[in-house]
Amino acid sequence: MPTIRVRAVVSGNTTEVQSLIQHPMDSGFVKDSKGQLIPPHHIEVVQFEHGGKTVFTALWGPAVSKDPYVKFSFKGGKKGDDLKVSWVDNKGATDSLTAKIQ
Amino acid sequence: MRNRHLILIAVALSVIAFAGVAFAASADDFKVALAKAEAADKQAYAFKNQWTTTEDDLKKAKAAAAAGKFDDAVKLAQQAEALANASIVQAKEQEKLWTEAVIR
Amino acid sequence: MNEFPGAIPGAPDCARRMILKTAVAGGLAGLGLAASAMISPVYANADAKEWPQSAFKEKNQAAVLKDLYGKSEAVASDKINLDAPEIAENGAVVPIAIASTLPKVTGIAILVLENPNILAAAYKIPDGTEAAVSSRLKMAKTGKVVAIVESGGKLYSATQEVKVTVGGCGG
Amino acid sequence: MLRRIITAVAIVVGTAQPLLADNAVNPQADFKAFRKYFTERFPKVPLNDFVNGPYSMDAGLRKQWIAIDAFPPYEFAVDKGKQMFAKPFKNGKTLADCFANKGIGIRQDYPKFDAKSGQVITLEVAVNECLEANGEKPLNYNKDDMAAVTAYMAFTSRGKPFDIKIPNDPRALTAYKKGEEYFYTRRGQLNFSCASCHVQNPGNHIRTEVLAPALGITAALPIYRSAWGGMGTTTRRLRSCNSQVRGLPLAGGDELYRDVEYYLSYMANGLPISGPGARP
Repeated sequence: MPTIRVRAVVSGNTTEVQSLIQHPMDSGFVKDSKGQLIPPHHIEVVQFEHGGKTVFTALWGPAVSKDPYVKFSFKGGKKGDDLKVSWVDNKGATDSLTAKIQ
Repeated sequence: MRNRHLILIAVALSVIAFAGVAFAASADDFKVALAKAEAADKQAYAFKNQWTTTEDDLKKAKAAAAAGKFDDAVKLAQQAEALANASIVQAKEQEKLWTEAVIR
Repeated sequence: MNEFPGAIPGAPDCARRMILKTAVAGGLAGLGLAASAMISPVYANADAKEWPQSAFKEKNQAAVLKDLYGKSEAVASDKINLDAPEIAENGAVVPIAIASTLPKVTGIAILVLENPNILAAAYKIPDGTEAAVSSRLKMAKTGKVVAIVESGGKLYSATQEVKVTVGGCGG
Repeated sequence: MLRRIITAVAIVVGTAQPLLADNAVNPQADFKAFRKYFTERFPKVPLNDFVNGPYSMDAGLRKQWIAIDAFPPYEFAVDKGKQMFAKPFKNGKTLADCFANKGIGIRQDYPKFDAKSGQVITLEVAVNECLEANGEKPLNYNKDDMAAVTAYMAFTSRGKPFDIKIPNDPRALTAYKKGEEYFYTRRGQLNFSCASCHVQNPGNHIRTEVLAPALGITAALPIYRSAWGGMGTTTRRLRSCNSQVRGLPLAGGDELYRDVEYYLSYMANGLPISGPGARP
């Protein structure tokens, strides 16, 4: 199942992008049921690309909530264009998804 | 001189042994206390009204007994019994009292 | 439910993606070539090298700003709108939105001053992207949230206090 | 005519069972009184908004909820549930085969009274009965897969009004009455009933929480709770209520949990399904 959910909607010249990513975002300050600290496990970088250009980069620490959400807007997107989202976390895991602008 | 020493030691030992009987709980004491607590808890279970605090004390009591701390174990078992009994009283009272809270 | 199906390192799907990622990165090393050889736009993946590790370890605002932007002073500005709840419903999920009318914004950062490491998130705003971002953050306890906006090479800030009754250090 | 039969049955039940002796079972009258209590106490809250729990009571919370609901964290559970629903069992059948209309848009009909077993069947119980009838392992009642399946079923039923039926069967009336009793019975070392919080104090804070009104409280389930960092079922919600007052929670699928959900959902008749929900 994809970890990335994205909704990109164009209105006039502006494309509003909302994205939700499934990730535990463990802060490293929480203990499990056995009293052991759960090591930090969080997304570090999320990149949004349109037309071969990066339109937004998120740099995240462990204080971003579990299943993180982000919203931003950029100019120049058109209905039907590709928008690519990709992330990488501190353990080197990655995922990516290409969505169509609506 | 030597004899007196021996006697003193004997007296000292007997005091310790006596104290053991009089003031410290034994494994058997714990068994009795636990059985009582568990019987009360079983009754609370029948009412589907166990309290988490009863369960916590029972667990702690068993752990204390396992560690050989029978004084603590008995105390905790008695506390668990008291809590279980209180939950039974609550359940019985509520069998009638709940209707007073109903929106009418 | 497998809480986190898509990102288990070494899971077949991820492994495939990671290989793809390496391939794309390799192509980019030969930059212009790779780009011109392809008809569709070249997409790079998120690159962990971009992550400013030191900034995310800092305990005070000046140090974070120095690491992120090379300068430690930020001027309070009423051209930043920091929208955070007065009382967070839960410290694990505090919605925070930042928008600015300052010109030439290139970066936005959010600091949570009472968290163990105060930098929560930093966003790069390229030309053509609006100076507005919403995200959800964890807050360990009641304290100030600071929005930093990089505009025309200078730093500006806005601050709001958020009351947290249930700490979200964990999440 | 129907009402007369119900009353007659209620009288029979009332005399047959000492528990019910001084409380004739009259769900319709209870329903009217319950609705009147909440609408009079919160005249500014639109009736259909009660299903939004604490957000119907507190403007600050509501604003955060709207921000979070723009892209709600339960979406992953809904998708997972959709997949689980379509995935064939070992015998080739699916979860969808166990339900009316393939399980789509039917959440508002649960819990149901089952005349065969004489028991109340909640949506969660129905899911597990389906699995077991098909030789599959039942799901944990608390979260994860059970939350995903029921989240999907609720999602496909959003906006549909609760339509809980209490048939003319003394066993159904008894289950309803037991559910009511469970709801109003004080329990746990703190000596709280469900009603202490959700009837007497909705909108007020207890410790850090804004308490949800009991009216429509089952409509948003299952929920993603920030405090849990994940999804939880109706069972989990009830279990956490129990342990918060220091009462030992019951097992998932326990008769009393079925009955109290039956009672509360009947009280919510006509209110729209809003689940899956997001809560603090």
